Amino acid sequence: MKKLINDVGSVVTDTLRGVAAAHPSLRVDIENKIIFRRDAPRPGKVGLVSGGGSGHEPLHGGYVGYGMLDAACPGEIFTSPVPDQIVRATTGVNGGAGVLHVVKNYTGDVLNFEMAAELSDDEGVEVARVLVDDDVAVRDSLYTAGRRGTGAAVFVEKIAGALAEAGAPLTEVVRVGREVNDRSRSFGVALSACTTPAAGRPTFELGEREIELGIGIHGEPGRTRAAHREARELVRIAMDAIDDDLPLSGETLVMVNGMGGTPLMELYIVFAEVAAYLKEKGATAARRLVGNHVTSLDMLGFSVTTCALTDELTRLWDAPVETPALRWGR
Amino acid sequence: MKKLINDVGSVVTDTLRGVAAAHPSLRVDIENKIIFRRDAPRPGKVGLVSGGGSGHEPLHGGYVGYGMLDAACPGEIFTSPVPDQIVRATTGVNGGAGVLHVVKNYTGDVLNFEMAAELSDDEGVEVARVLVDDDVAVRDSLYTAGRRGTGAAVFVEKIAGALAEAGAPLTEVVRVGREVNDRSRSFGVALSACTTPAAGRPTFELGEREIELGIGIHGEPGRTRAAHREARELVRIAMDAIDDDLPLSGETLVMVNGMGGTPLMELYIVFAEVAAYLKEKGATAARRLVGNHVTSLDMLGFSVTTCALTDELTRLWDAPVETPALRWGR
Amino acid sequence: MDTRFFVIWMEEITAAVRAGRDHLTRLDAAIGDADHGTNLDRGFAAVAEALAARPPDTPGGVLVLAGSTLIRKVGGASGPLYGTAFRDMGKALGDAADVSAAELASALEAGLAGVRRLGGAEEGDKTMVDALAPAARAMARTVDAGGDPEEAFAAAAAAAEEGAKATVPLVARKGRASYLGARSAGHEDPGAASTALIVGALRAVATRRSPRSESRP
Amino acid sequence: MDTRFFVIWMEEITAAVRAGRDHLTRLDAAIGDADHGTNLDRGFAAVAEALAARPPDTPGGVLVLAGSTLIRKVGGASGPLYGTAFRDMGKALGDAADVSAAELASALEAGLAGVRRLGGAEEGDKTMVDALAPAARAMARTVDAGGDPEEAFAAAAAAAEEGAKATVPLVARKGRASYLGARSAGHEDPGAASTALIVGALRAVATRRSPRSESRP
Ligand SMILES: Nc1ncnc2c1ncn2[C@@H]1O[C@H](COP(=O)(O)OP(=O)(O)O)[C@@H](O)[C@H]1O
Ligand SMILES: Nc1ncnc2c1ncn2[C@@H]1O[C@H](COP(=O)(O)OP(=O)(O)O)[C@@H](O)[C@H]1O
Ligand SMILES: [Mg+2]
Ligand SMILES: [Mg+2]
Ligand SMILES: [Mg+2]
Ligand SMILES: [Mg+2]
Repeated sequence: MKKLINDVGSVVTDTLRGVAAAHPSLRVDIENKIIFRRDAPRPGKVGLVSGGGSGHEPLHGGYVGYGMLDAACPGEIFTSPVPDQIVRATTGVNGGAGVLHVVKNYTGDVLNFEMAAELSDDEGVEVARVLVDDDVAVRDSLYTAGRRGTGAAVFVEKIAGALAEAGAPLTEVVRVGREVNDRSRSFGVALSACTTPAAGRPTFELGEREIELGIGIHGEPGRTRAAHREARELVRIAMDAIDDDLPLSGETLVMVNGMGGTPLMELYIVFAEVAAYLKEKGATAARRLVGNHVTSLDMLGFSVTTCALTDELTRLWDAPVETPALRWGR
Repeated sequence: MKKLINDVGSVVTDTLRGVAAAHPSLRVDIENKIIFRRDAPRPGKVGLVSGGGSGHEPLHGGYVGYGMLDAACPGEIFTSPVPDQIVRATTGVNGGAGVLHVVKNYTGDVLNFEMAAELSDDEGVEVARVLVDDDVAVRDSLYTAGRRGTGAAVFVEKIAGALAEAGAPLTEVVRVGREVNDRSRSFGVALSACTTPAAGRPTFELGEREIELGIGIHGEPGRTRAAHREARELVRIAMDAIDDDLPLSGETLVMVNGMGGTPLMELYIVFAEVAAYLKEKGATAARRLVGNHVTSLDMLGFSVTTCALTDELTRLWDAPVETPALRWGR
Repeated sequence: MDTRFFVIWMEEITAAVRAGRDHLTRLDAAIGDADHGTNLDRGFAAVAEALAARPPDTPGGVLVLAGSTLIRKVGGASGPLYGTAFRDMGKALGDAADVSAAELASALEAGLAGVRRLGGAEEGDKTMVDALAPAARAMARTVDAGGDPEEAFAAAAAAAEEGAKATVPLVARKGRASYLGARSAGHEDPGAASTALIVGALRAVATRRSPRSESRP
Repeated sequence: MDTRFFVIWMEEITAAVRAGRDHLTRLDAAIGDADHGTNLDRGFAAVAEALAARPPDTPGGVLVLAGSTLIRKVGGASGPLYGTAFRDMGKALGDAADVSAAELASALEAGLAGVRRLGGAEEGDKTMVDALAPAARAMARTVDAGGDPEEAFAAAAAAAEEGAKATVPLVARKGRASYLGARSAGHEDPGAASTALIVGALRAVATRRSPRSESRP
């Protein structure tokens, strides 16, 4: 394992030191591991807090700023943040209008955010939650942990963040966040596993021509192992899975996301095929993101996330945003 | 070799199809491999053209847009563009005020841009050139090809682009471009080689604990092979090399750049050390970029580029820019 | 069992988790996200620190402090789950200064109930419940049958180990491993394995009897 | 040598470059950027196409078209350099319909001069010049000594090969390999190696005499 780190034990803290040094628009509480908007809390504005394991950068810290999150709580690598941390972030961004937790659907994230919500409530902060569960590779069922939350987190944070920035009340922010999640689907493909600093070796081994289909964002293997093939066919597999679950049509917000180790060139090649697929289905890639947004450390691969737009969602997507990883209109 | 491509022969074209589909603000001439600003040529504005081998994405196509380049010419992977292509880009962005070629100092780039400049001149377009040669790992001498151009290309394109956008004449745009280059220095470190699609295997082999110091951006090995060590020490090696060549002081524009396969988390860890090093020297990271900007396909590693700012350069850096890879103020 | 016994139990767990860390992480790499060993190692190191800094004076106090510390330090799924388990066990013991095997057995059941309430897992879902439930049953059964604490702990430890091993063929229905569907079969559940370590540590304390904490680094 | 001879030379080069492509790319991987083989392969494939599409009617025309095509299609350092070499050779031959060995020898010198003017490399800088210069000298010497074309081409080819091999110990002072400093020693220069293929193809055409183009795919 060769990584640009100082020490396996200080990876998250050292990352936060870098984030603090790189982005004066953020206030980073390194000790408690919270990335705040510098101007938080904003009186009267609904606060948005998200968080999850580290190793998915720029998620979530890269989405803290004007028009998106008010704070992010990074846990250890692939480990949900702890309740204290979430409570501190929640009270720290509470401007009196309540706080929205954007939570990706993993047992750990759900339990820790739940505990934090109860504790925040004890401190008099109204907390609501949007649970993100967009990954169609996981069959949902009453008897399982349900679908994973992946790329749609970016969409929910951007769109709910825009509505909060516009001064909407918590109930409205929750409503739009859930709507985004309901209209979003994702599917991921890995060409390699990732290596956590603590484990020091890949979480699984793939042969020279093997890939994993339907992976999550924590280095867990996918639903099936398959033979590597050309980008066009990989995209077809991913898009068919999405389209089977929620037929693609109309104006679509599309993200082609790199898993951390994939060069941008390859993501553009994937995007070309995604756009062609949408066209075939009579849908259009009306809004687009291509790049590393929800990563898995150094994993090679990509995911596609789609969201069926409405006029309201498009308007909120287009609203100004100013964060380390998304920036437009300001 | 596992890559997200359709065919080794169509990598550049497929990438351009993706760029075209992803960025309606660009006009992509796929057949001739040119990425234009949609509104080019702008009458009375100095045109900026850059180019070089593909495999460095987002360089250069990702920097085409308001306040930066008017066109980019991607060659084959790691291969300079050809004169015809450059001529077509040059005449295509000529608004009557002349065209600046931003050329990284490689024999191939220099020769092809030189030929293109002569041919453009034949067609009545005034062409000037800024040669970027910021890499301190290469000892400059009358008898060699001189220093390589790497990260400073982004600085030159941004700052000269801002001045051109403001309506300055070609001589001024050239002057500021050269000034940026003169004040910029880079040093790169690789933890792995990259794999070109055509070669299908890494350009060099590194042991489990070996790294290359002083690498360029084409998968060429560096000046020396060394033992891997912690980020803090790697940064010290890179920064010492820069500081030896041009002592660091005052307000500094700093880029910590990923080589393509490096996760953002690690780049932040590197940035934390770079900022600490600058502080030690009494300099400040007054403006900052952290991310994949000038890559080498899937290479693991980083480079640092510094530029000693002046008030003028800071003002031009801060000026609005709207391109796929850099965006602020608009 | 007095307060000291419970402190030593925690120390024993801390040592066992430290020794088993990489093994647990490897189990988690196969069907999860390769952090279970580091998660628990971080958590129990913090428990040891907390106990040293603020030594509780009842068995229940030890367990509640351990549980709260796990919740505050571990994160992930196992943090709230184990944290709740220890807290609920501690709460079940109340203020008692000395605890009988029967009391400990019903505390263990309270801990199990907490895990089930929070995580919603049934036995057979391939989680820590698959080790904790048989351990609680075995302990209660042995105590009911008049066994001494040492026998009760040995039975519980054996049942936890067996329960953990029995997760191998199961298809996971809770936690990350459930994303793998049928591919989760063939691997031991990391949380069940760590439960076996935790219950095994109870047996170790009782068997050794002689407190070994002073000589541990 | 007539127009046909030069067309066959180009075909011979195209085939040699195709066969040697991966070898050239490997040489370039060691001290450059791993594209020399694909660059020339792309270039000479385009030359073959251009010659088929617009067959020139003089030897000079063949070489000028080859050179311009290389400039248009190759990119990199070798595109302009080889392109200029062939163009300058072609221009030196003027409109002649038939070319003597002596005329070809001085055309080769003109090509060399073009490369040196454009790239500024001296012999010993570890570039294509280290193969092209001795080849041009050997051809001129053999012709001056009254050798027939076959002997002259054989001498040139041998000199180019020797020159290419002789680049192995050199430290590069031009092109990408110069970035490696002392580490460039111990590897053959890819451009010198491709020059040996190009000059070797001249010998092959002359030796075989029988045109083989028809039977080539
Ligand atoms: N709903 C649940 N109920 C009980 N135990 C669970 C549940 N979900 C996960 N677990 C346990 O947690 C273990 C994983 O813990 P850990 O790796 O530390 O957390 P994470 O899965 O968040 O990375 C699993 O092996 C399983 O035993
Ligand atoms: N200045 C120069 N003069 C002569 N030949 C050169 C010069 N620079 C490079 N070369 C030749 O070009 C070859 C490399 O060509 P190629 O790999 O196609 O281009 P690039 O270096 O741009 O990738 C080198 O091996 C060398 O022989
Ligand atoms: Mg985890
Ligand atoms: Mg090249
Ligand atoms: Mg885990
Ligand atoms: Mg090359």
